[in-house]
Amino acid sequence: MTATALLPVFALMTSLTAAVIIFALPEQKHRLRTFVNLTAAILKLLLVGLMIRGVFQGKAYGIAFPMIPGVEFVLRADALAMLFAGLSAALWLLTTVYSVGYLENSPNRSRFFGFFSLCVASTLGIALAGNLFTFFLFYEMLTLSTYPLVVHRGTEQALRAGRTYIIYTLAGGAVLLFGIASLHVLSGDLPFRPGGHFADMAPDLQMPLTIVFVVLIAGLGVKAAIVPLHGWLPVAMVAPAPVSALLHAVAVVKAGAFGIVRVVFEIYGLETAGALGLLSGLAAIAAFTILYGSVMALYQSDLKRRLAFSTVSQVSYIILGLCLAGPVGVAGGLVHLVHQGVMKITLFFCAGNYAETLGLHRIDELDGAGRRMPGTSVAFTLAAFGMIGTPPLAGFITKWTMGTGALAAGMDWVIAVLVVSSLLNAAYFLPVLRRIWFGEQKDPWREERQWGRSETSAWLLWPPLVTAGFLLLAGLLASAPFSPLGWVELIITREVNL
Amino acid sequence: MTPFLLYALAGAALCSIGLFGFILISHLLRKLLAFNLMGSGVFLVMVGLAQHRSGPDPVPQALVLTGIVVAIAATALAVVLIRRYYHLSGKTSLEDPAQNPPPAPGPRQAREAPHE
Amino acid sequence: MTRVLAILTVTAVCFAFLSGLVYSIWQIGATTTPVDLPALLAGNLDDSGVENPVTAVLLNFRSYDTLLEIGVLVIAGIAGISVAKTSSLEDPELRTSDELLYALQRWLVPLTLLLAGYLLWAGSDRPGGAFQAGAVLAASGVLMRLGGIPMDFLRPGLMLRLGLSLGFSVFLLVAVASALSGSRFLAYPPEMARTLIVAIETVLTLSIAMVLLALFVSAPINNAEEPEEGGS
Amino acid sequence: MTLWLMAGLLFTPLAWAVLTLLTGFRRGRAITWLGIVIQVLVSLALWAVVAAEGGFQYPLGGWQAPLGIELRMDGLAVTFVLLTALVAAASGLHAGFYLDPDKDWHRYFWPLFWFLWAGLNVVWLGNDLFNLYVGLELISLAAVGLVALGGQSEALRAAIRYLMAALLGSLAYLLGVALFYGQFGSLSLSGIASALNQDIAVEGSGFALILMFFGLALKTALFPMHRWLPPAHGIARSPVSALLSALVVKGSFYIAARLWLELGATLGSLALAQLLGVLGGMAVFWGGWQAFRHSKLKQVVAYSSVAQIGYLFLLFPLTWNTTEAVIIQAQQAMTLQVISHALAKAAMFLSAGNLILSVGSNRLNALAGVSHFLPFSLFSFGLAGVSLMGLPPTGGFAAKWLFLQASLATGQWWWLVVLLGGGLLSAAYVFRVYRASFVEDSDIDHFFHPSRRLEIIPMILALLSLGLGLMAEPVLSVMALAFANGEGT
Repeated sequence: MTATALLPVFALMTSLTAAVIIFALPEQKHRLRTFVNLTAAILKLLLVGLMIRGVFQGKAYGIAFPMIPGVEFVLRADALAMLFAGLSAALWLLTTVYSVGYLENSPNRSRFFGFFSLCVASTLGIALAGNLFTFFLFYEMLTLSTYPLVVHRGTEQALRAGRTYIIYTLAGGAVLLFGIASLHVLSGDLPFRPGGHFADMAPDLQMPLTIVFVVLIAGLGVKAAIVPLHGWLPVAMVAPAPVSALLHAVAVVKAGAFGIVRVVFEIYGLETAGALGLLSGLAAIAAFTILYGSVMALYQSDLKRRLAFSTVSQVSYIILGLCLAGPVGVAGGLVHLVHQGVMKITLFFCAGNYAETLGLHRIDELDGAGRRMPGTSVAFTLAAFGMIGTPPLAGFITKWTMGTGALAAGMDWVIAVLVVSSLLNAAYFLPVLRRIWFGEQKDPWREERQWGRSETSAWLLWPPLVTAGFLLLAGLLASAPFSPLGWVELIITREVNL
Repeated sequence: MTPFLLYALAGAALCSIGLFGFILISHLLRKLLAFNLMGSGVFLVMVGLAQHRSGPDPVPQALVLTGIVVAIAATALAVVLIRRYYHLSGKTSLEDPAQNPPPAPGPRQAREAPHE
Repeated sequence: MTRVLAILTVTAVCFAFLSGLVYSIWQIGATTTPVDLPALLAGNLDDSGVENPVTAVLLNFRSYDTLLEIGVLVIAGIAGISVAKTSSLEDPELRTSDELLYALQRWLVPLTLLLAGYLLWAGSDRPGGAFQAGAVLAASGVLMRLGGIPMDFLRPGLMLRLGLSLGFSVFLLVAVASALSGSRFLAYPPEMARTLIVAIETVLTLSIAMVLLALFVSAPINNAEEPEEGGS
Repeated sequence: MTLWLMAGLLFTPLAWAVLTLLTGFRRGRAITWLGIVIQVLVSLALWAVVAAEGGFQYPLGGWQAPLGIELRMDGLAVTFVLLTALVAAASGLHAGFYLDPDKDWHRYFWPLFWFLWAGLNVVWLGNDLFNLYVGLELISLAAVGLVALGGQSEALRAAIRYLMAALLGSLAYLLGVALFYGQFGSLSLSGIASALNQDIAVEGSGFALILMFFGLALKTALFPMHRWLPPAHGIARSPVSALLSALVVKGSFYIAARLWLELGATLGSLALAQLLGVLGGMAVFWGGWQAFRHSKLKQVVAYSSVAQIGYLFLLFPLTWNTTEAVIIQAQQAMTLQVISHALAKAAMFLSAGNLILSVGSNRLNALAGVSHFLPFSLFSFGLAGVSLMGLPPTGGFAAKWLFLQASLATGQWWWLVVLLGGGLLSAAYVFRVYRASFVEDSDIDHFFHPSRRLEIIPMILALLSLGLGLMAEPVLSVMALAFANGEGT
């Protein structure tokens, strides 16, 4: 057992061990729990950082052992894995900081942080999974560990949301399992392989492979919130803000999108998927989801619900990017995995701050919030402009790259989708910004809490500011080697074989 | 065709009669009697069939002896249980009690209700 | 109406069962067995230590079955006394006291005891054996019980439990001793086979009688009050 | 060495039954713990022996098979022996703390417990049809005694019903044995299997096999013969329920599986195989649905057993008339399902007992707020639930996966509906329990705290069933020795 085998395991163990310790700690040991949590998060960030450097230098990390006859448990750190792992490790640290502030003085924190750590461990597992089976293992673990977070408040509404969530995700999981089992019968173990496991497809497999592809996408599409499988996402926003942030930015929806990426690139291979005519169908669904999510967002008066529909729309950018099937378009899709995460988590942090500090949930209550909470509002504004796609922010990089890719692929209609979607984004974000900055405060704040001279608790304020900084940097330094875009180009040259 | 085969066939008939009673009768003691009838049928089949084929065979006879002891043990246990059940509930059959259970109490009532 | 329907259905089921069984017996009766067990048994009878083949099967060739069978009987006994009244198995109210019955029993009980002893002894070379003897012994106990002779030894104390388990324990001890002495579990040394079998039969007789009697007299009353988990 | 181990395995439970019968509850408990240690060690040692050297036959009393009784110790048997040792040890330890030592009738728990254990070992090792019958009766009567122990009229009702079903099942089985003996003149299972290869007329034996399957299915509570199970398992004390659900129903199923694997190819038929499979599938749905509807915690768990047992019966259609590889796969799936269900269900019943002890009620909605106060037991319950749902990485998932593979490989796609739908249905009833525990009802703040010892035992079982999915390969490699050696001899 060498360091290369152990590093992914250690990275996984940081969050798992943290979860176990937190579950074992008595409820009232808040400081100790926070310490454990933050230590684990920092440690994990370091380990993942180490692996990112190693992968950049061309090292391979991984471990594999047989689980069930015919099936291996494989952890492997490749460049694509590190894209997701890095995102999840970085955002875990920030979300932990934020949650400590957000849940101050609320009950059941032991349970919350325990499952939170489990959830992050599953996310890392999803990133590092080296075959479809291992991926599924962590994918289902994610479902289970997020349920207690969604129903955390224990209200009737939360319980109902939890039920919707679990019905959707477990049914999706069952469909996915069916797809994976069928593929296993067709070809044995299913390692993720650059260029695709089915790159040299036997002609008699065409029909079954097409069917299985549809099944797999249907299974993964539930978590990726592809229309019409998105119903759980807007409902699940009753969860506490850090949970929503995590669900929307890294954990659940990204797990679905990441799974689709793995299936398209490394199980089927872009060429095979294209040859079977699967990509155009997927592209159409993704485009529809983008537009549908944006339109629905327009009609929401609750801030978090509007953000939720915005997620439905934005995640499909990733999928649309894949379907462009060219190096540039794919880069646009993949980089959005990170960009959307950073932007969306900023927005949810800010929404949580408004709710927690001033008691504001609805958009029409936000009048004048900018003067009361300038730091939060600046972060919110940056993220919103990023979503719209304003240069030089992260979202602009995504859309520009994708647009270029669409031209290269000869799919001009995608550009139209991008433009319309950007206009819709502007239509649902700009009114919010107008209220925040230019609206006159009419009523007193609903439940204002004071933190001395600061606008809100430092635990709550800093995470959104940091993520806002990220999204600015990701846009400005997009051509640097370790920027998300730079890393994605590394992935494409190394692993996608375009 | 030997007379022993006739024993086996008679055993089959006993089994059927016992089965009929076992399914249809709800009085527990009579049900138990039906079970014993069935048991005797099985033992007859066991000894008769073997004897018909290869002459007197001590193995099935020994098996039947064991079987009888087991059947007696089971019957005795059943009688004890049935007597005690009758003593406690005054019933001689297993008909379902109330088909319509009372509406479920809320969490507090459920916890504070005394044990039955 | 439903009753008639039920009877008809059950009748149909029983007829189907009967015809299947009869067909099966008929078919089997027309063939010959691939293994001739009686001949094999006759060939090995001399090594078993007893002359009666049934007893040989019960207590030597298939002694494991018999050991477990006594176990089943003990279980029934345990389950029986576990639901019995705690102080005494005997219910004085159920005892009759009739002079004539009592007098007759003074004649009868010794006779039945003798009969039981004979059956036990006969078991080694002709039909008979522990179970038959035990049953007769138990029957005489039942008569005593009905005739009003007090049987205070039947309280669920140590004595009763000892009695219940006596035959089983001795049987088991022999089995273990045979295993510890180097041969296999339940393998009797040939020269001692007969002695051991007779010893086992004797204690078994006592135990079987005890179990049957305990089950007969255990009154269905106790003050056990278990809160039921399955209730509400 | 092996002889000593075998003697230990067969003799300890019987001897301990006698010893504990002669003592009271507390001393019986101490003696039992010693016995548990011995049994677990012996089982582990035997497992190691079989893993290293393969299975073996063990003629009792030195008499070879058709005349005497031979035991078969192969990989599958030893796996189940070890499983029994683990689950029974856990239940026994739990019962030692759970049962009230001051109630006089609880002393009888120990002898019955040991007889039950002895009976299970008889069944796992049995290779003689009549010996298996005696083993079955040993198990049934001990189980009925445990259900009735000190019970009120409801418990007695359940016990009587259970006894009646068990007796009918045993008789049907015994009738089948009688016909088999008439046909083959032998009671040894492997002897009959080898006689079948000699191409003799066996027309009468098909009915015998059906009779035996009927009896065994009744004892295993296969739908629609399951009605006796939920009352009995629901009303017994929790350690007893754990034993019954985890092990006792598996005993009769195990015999059916052995019969099928040895004789099914000749005596079985496609219709019988599919019928058993279909009934299993219906059990999955009906049991799951009933579990979903019930408002009492232990009834939910008991109905879930009905559903989980249904999966086991997929063994029959998946091993009928197919390739050796698929047969092995289906057997592995069945073994994993038995093990993981045993561990998970025992964990579930034991933790359900703790929860009931804590809130003082068996009703589901009384669990409101319990997630603050008893997260440990709730967590065990949850982990066990994950295994029942068949989600990775649990043993339940591994079993489901192998069943899926076997179904797809034989083209019997209709079992997919059962496997996937059943998983969702079990998720539905497990999440109902979670949901009840997450309800915030701040009025309730008095909870009885069971001791840590009671809480740790189900946790260990639940973790084992979770880990089984990761460790399935080594477990199955030992189990596979069964069929390599068992058929050869």
